[in-house]
Amino acid sequence: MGKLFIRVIRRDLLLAYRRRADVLTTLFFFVIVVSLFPLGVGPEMKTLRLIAPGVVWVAALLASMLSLQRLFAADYQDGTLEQMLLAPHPLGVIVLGKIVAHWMVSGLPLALMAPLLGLQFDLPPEALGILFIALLLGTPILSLIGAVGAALTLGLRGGGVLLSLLVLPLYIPALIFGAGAVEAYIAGVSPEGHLSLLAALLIFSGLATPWITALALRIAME
Amino acid sequence: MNWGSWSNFIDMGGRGFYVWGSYFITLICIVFELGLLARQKRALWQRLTQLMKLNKQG
Amino acid sequence: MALNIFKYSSPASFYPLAGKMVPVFYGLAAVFTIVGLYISFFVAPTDATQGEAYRIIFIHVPAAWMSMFIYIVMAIWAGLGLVLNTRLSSMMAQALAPTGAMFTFVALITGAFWGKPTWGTWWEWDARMTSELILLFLYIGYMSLTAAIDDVRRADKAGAILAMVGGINVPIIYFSVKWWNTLHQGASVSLTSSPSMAKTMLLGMLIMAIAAWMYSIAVALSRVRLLMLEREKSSAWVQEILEQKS
Amino acid sequence: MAQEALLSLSLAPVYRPDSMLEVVHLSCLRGERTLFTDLSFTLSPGELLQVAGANGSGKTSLLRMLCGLSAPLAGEIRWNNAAARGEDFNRDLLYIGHHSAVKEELTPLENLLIASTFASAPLTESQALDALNRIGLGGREHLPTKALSQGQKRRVGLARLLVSNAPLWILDEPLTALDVLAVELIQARLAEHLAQQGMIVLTTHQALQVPGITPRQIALS
Repeated sequence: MGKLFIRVIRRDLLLAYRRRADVLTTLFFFVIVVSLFPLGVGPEMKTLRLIAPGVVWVAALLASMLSLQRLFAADYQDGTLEQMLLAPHPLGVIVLGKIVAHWMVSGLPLALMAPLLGLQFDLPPEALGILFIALLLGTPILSLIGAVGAALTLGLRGGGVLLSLLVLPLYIPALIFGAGAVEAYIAGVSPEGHLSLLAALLIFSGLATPWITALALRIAME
Repeated sequence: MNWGSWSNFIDMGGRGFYVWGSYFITLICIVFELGLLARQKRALWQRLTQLMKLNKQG
Repeated sequence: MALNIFKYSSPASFYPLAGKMVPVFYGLAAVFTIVGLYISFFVAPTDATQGEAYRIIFIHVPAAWMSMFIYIVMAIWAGLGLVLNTRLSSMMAQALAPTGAMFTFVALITGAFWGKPTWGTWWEWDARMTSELILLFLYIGYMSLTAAIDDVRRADKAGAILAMVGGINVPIIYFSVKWWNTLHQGASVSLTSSPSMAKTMLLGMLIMAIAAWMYSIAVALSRVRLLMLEREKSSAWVQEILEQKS
Repeated sequence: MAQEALLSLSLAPVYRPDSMLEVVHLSCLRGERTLFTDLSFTLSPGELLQVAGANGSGKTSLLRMLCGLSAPLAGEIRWNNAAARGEDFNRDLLYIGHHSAVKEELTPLENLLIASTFASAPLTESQALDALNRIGLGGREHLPTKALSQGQKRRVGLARLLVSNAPLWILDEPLTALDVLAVELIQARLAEHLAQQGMIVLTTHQALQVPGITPRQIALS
């Protein structure tokens, strides 16, 4: 079981490496969206510091929308998904492997990039660290919940727009706790509460969503 | 509750716009939903009877 | 009794039964609305703190209740359809969604109309209003998803998953928004927390809520009849009904 | 391509002598059309069933249903006297569909190795190289699959036939886009599988000539 899990991750990472342009596109999208905000809001550093966590988080949500569409699409088109459904293993494990690999090439780069972008907003160093930790805990939640939406909208026309419509409302708790952690720190409150809630959310969605996604995939393939 | 006069009733203690506005929009929403439902019903019946006639001919 | 349930869970026998029930529920809805409006405007006294603007609660609160009840009922029907594979329950879920969305919209609009004279703003980011807004998104998502899938069996099942995932999320969203809100400023006045709430006010609200229930049942039943006709258009019982009509 | 070479390295199916695929009163609905109703048949070890019928008659739907990918409207499918679903059934099944689950970005070797990890029996690299060699992809094992021709891509997917030890094969149009030599090779492999008491359900538009076997046919209208 564990072996299969590792093999799925390695396979998807290999595929992502062969298609690395896609990964970079998502990352650049994230960078551009974050960089646009100061131009729209104005260069007042006090305001920028205030909005920075929210801006970074909303940009991360939008970037995850871009990459989620690809989570199952290729496997669906070339018939690999059928083989996964017919594999003599629990589908949830395969799905979780795919989600983890997806996070490593979409969420993790955003988390690594975020402290750098935070400098544009004049965040203090500790706040940058908290932003990084919050994203590290929060972006897997985006991949996990997003996977359900990606499976539900698999192969539908206009699936990308529909996916955002379904998934973005479900991201709200992650957004609140994630951005809130940094805001709390800046406001002089301990961000521990936010981060623990984010971790709880991660555990909860990590346990539930792979199985829901597996069910949704079976329904989509009928 | 005794309002005294019609104009008092309409005025709602100075909040007439808000009170009547929300009741009016609710009414619009309900009328809209019922209208949509009636239209769907008409369209469906039309389609189904047409389909039946086609089936009988062919 | 068990036999009856079994019998009426097939569209062919449910269709005429629903047809008889629809006018009854419309009639009940009209009666309760008239009584409710009478109490709201001519029996309930002026609120000591909020003046006359509070009379908006007679639609706002029932609409907000309905928006949540209908979502729960919809998720339960959809879930039953997924687990038991019964056609009718999935159709009930889809018939309820537009009405639920309508009440959610009404709750938001009337909330804004109440907020302006009371808070001074049309919109407040308090937990209730925000959750209500997200509930509207969930309804729209559910309707868009079921509409986008051509295969009805897949549409039913995919919709059921979404409805249930959304249902789990609503309380999480509510509490996270509430928590977020208290950290920022904390909403001052709530629509129903007024200590001076008279018994007649509560009575008016309850009667209006019953009226909303009756209306929802009537509309959902007539919508589910359309869905049945549409989906079973080639079956013998629909053909029979069509013959009779023409 | 000698058939002896093919036989020498193939794996024997792990089968039970009383294995049986039973299809009982199966009905299928696609959209609003009824594709077939009340379809029944059984398949025993060593038998090949060819599903015939025009385009749109439900051949692919039937095969997907047999695999458990989609649920029948009515009726049931049984494998070894249990419902044909779940991990135990999947272990006994090899399905090659319309799309042969080949990734263009990966090399033929990577494709075959990954496909074998999804199935129950992971291959060693030398086993996989050998299978690719036998199916005529020798020398191309390390090229990206997108550089190959249509027929060669198809062979990458079909290489799984050479290394599978599943007793039940369900194959959707396995012979399309293949040249004469490859068709012969696949047919020889099918014959070998049947000789080892395997079972095959397939669809094909081409004339099927499996040495020593007269395929049973069912026709969907």
